[in-house]
Amino acid sequence: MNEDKSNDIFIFPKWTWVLRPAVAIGAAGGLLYAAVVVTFGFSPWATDVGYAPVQPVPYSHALHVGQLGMDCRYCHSAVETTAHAAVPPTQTCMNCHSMIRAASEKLIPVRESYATGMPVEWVKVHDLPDYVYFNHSAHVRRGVGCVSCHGRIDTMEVVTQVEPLSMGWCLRCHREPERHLRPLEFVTQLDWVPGEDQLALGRRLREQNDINPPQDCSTCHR
Amino acid sequence: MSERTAPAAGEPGALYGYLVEFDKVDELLVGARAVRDAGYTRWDAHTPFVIHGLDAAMGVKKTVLPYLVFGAGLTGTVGGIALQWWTNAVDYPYLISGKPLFSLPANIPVAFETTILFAALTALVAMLALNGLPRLYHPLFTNRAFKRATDDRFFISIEAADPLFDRSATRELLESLSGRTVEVIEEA
Amino acid sequence: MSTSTAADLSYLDNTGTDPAVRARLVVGDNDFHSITEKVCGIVEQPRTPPAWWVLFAISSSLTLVLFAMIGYLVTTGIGVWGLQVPVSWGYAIVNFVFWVGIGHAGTLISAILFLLRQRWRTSINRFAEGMTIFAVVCAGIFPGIHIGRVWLAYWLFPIPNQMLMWPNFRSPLLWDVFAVGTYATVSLLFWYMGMIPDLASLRDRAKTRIRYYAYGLLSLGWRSSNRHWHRFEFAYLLLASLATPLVLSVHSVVSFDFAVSIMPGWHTTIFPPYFVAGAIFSGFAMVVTLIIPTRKIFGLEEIITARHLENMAKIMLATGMMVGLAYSTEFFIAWYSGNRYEAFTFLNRAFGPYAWAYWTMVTCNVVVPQIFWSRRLRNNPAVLWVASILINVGMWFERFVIVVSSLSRDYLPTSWGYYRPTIIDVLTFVGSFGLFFTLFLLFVRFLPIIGMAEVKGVMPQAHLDRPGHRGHGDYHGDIAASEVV
Amino acid sequence: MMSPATATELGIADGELVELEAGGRSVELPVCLLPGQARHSLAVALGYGRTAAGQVGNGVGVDVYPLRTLAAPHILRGVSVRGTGRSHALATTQDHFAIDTIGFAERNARAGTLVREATLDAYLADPHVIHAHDHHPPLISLWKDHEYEGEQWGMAVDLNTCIGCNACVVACQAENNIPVVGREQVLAQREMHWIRVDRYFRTDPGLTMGEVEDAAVVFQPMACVHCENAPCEQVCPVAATQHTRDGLNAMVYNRCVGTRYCSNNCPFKVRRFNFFNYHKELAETTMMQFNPEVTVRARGVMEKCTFCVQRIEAKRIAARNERRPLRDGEIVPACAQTCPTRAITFGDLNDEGSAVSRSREEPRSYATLAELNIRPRTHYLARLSNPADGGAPAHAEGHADDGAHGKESA
Repeated sequence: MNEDKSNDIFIFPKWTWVLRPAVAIGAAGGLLYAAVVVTFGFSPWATDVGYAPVQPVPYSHALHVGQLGMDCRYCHSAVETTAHAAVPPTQTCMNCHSMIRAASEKLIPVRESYATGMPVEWVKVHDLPDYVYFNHSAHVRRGVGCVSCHGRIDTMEVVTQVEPLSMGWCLRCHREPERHLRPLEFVTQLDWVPGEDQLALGRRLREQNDINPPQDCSTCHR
Repeated sequence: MSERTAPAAGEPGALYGYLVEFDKVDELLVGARAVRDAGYTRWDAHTPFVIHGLDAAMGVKKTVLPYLVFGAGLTGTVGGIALQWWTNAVDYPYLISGKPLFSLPANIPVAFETTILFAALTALVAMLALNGLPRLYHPLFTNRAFKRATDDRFFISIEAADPLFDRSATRELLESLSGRTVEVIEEA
Repeated sequence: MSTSTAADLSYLDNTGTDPAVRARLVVGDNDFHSITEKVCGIVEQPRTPPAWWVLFAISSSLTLVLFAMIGYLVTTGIGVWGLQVPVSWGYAIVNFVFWVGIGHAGTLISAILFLLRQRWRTSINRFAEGMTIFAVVCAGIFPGIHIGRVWLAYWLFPIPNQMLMWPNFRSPLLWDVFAVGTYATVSLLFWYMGMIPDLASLRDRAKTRIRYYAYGLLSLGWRSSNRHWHRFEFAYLLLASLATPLVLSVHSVVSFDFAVSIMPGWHTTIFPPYFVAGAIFSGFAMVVTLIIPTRKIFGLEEIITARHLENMAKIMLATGMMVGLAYSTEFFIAWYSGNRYEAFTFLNRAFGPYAWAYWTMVTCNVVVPQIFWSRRLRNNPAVLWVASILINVGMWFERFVIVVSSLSRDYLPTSWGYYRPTIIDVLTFVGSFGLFFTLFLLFVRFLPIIGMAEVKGVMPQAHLDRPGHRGHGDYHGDIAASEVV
Repeated sequence: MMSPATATELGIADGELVELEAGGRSVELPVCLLPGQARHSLAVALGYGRTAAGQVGNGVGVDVYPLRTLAAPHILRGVSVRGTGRSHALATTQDHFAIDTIGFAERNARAGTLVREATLDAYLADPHVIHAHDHHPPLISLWKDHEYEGEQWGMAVDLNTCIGCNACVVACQAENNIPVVGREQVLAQREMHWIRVDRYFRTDPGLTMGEVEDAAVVFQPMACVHCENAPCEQVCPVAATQHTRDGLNAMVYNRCVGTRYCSNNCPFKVRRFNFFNYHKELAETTMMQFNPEVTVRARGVMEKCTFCVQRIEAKRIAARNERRPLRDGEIVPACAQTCPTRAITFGDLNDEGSAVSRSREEPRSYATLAELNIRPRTHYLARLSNPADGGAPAHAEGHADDGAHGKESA
């Protein structure tokens, strides 16, 4: 009834044996792909590490902090008392630059701002999502150095984000603050290195100052 | 065996083996017993559906599949529990409704599902792997009569690679069992 | 093939009341080849029937409606639905539970009836499994789209991430993710695996190269080897043994979504068995709804026999009674518990603003199946078909009553509410039927809807002709019946 | 506003447009049925239906000045009321449902246990009178109770002083950037409040809705009560709502995927969902009004009372910076800050001397739905009344009649 009258008979070519290894390789490749995607989620490409926007004024932290030795708090004056470290007003710049390099072309936007009263539009480098509430004073006053989050600002011509600033990154420190604690007097000293084992120092400081960073959601998300 | 000349096994035109057709289930079973008793090892029966008693008639050994599936299921259970314990009680503990971080009752459903999932995937994949499938090309597919193996006919095939295979003796055996002419299967 | 005339259909009747006589599972003058011809013939029709095109046009248009509604929902917000506080779950969850319930019949027929050696399953299991897959596809859409931020649905899976966060394994919704995901996967495996030998049949009958390659690829080079059959059968048995607890677990886990909560009307221990019984009930109803027209259109009455329909009617009667028992148990417990919130919830179900839904449910699910006590009525395909549709309606309303009426009036009377679906809700639901029927029509057109290899295995010709041989295994019991023919 | 009994008499339905006619002038108004309105009297509000009030006020309501005369500036007699058969949807945040007989009866029966009251005489005779009808099985847990150390926030609401003015609702709205969703969304039962004033009517038992004439109103401010065994937390698949170590039931908007399961499982229904992006069409200047300390919620996420966690954190960090403990009363949530009668007290429950702890010691203190063993952190202080006739509180009676269903247990 179903005799095939034609002489042709369909068969798969012999090379189709590759299907089996191909399936196996495909399955392995799929797993690898998943692993790669997950790894990518942790990588600097997925976070903003390396972000270094061009600022309206070519302000050099390397010069001001690294060479001239200015303290962070001279400009970021609110860092010890409020949530925000504060970007300095133009007046702060003019404290010096009304005298020093008062005619520099690089400082035109600063002088314009000073004249018009409109602030310089600095670009925020270390920008957290709006649903994250970070308090500078809570960290600085417990002995977490600026360098822990911002890196060696004193060596940067252009400020660059060096840490992922991701939730996991925050959590690691909240779980093990001893890795980053330092004596309060060295908080703004970016090149400070502990004279002893950081962990030992950190544990001692943690004990002394009763530092137990909360890991509740509401610590950062409100 | 000695008369086998080029092409070598696997090459086009090489002899794969013999195929013989049966009309009825009981003829096939009788045939299968005879081939088994003759001591052949590299041979097979082809039927459109599972035939009860054919495994015994052919002397097919019991598959290891259940052990693989059991192992996979156990892996699923342990993996499922471990995943829940690690994620919710160790790696990131959080307080939920005043409940303990790890308690078996809440973790049973997921552990159960991972058990079934692992076991079921293994059942299919291992079945195919043990059967050497997928294998889209096979010398038997070059035979027109063999197409009815998925419809209403029953076949026995003996491979030329079988140590006992003999062009004339094997042919005689098969023809005596089925009363039909043996089909010669060659590689395409 | 059949010698009987159209007027004389009595040969098709294999229903009977004598339990000592086993029913013939394939009637008429069929042999192995005629089974292959009939089943493959549906797929091999050179021209697609116009009726198929009409149905396909309708169902695929509805599918487009579904996708359009989902698109609108995702771009606009959950507010396009009628949800509110207190009724935060509405059509989406009702439809989810409804479709998952329907998706139970396939695996139940395949797995449980296989383990119970109910050989009549062979004619309908492929069909029911296909239906299961499509129902689960429809079901899977709803929990996915019902969340407020669909694009973050991957947070429900335990994927390592830079937040270091893991999902909460204490939540019944997460159990649901695993249960439905596993069920969908295993059902698909089960369906596909059972289909491999039949796909090989289609391959071997292929008249064109494309068909050969397509079915050849799908059948993975199956060559009917008995050594392969041996492992195949074992794998099938294992899958059946795994799928049996799975099928019972899925709706149990779905019921946990409700039972684990503290809402009156949800928080009850009878939910798992009650949901499973309801799922089987609705699943069989949907199989009957689909199979009666299908067997008629494709002339499969000799394979999907009157006896099969009768058996399904009996199962619906039994599970319908279980569901009815659950309804009354709920009322009894609500009264007996002395819990005022629980008591009010049930009073409110029966006599409150949603009483219309409640009594629709009771009528369709408890009253309608009672007609199956009558042998004449349950053996009348038209009556059975209409009853099965009513049961589908009733089972949808059951989920509606559970989800909506419980939520609308819970603890604080100031937060009571009345849920009304929007047109988007309704069109999404209708669209899901479009998707279901689109997949179903594609299945009917391109894949073997009856497990030929299994049907052949239960035919009398599949067994030794030796006189006096009585089988003891799975494929033997019919010999006595074959002698009756 | 019209009492239900009067409406039944006149054959007028809730929300029906009626024509009021007096002295040859008429206005058309929708009817709002409200128990407690005196028999055969109507109340209308002046000041609506304005034409030059800007975007917010134009065309809202109906101008009823045509009925007002110098002769009868406040009370108008002999008004004829005629139903038009047409109706108007009134957007209210209470009673979003068809008020059927069984619902009405149940609502009245429950009010007594939810909002507790006693007369002064009864209270003086037995200070624990408001607990007289607590009957539920012992509240035991399957698990060991969690130990809460350090500050544990809690709230107490004194129903005696609460006047139901809704100032807390508005304060909360302003503090927490809660969207104003508008009439359509309120009609769809999607009003956005983290705290609301629940209103119940105290009527004579046995009346159906259509017979109610005289009723007293009782109310209860209701916000998230921060259950220790919070039913919302366990059902969230992504752990977007969890307990903090200071006992808050934290809601993390940015983790929320919006399953809404928490809202379903909340017995108080205090969780609110962003069904749409309610902030999408706001002007930039309007957005500047938002409190920067509180996340503006996206579409598809759940939100609820946080006990003003931003205020808690601000004060706590400040205190820690100064290396001193927090003082009782230092942290004041917006609702408590605004309450004109100081009905809301907030503080540390672990501090025995705190105002909130002391108020919990009062015999009037009770927790709504405590029988669910959810351990609410907000407690209410029952309302005491001193009726002129010295009569028994309607509520004790209202509750007594269903007291038969349960047995007392410890």
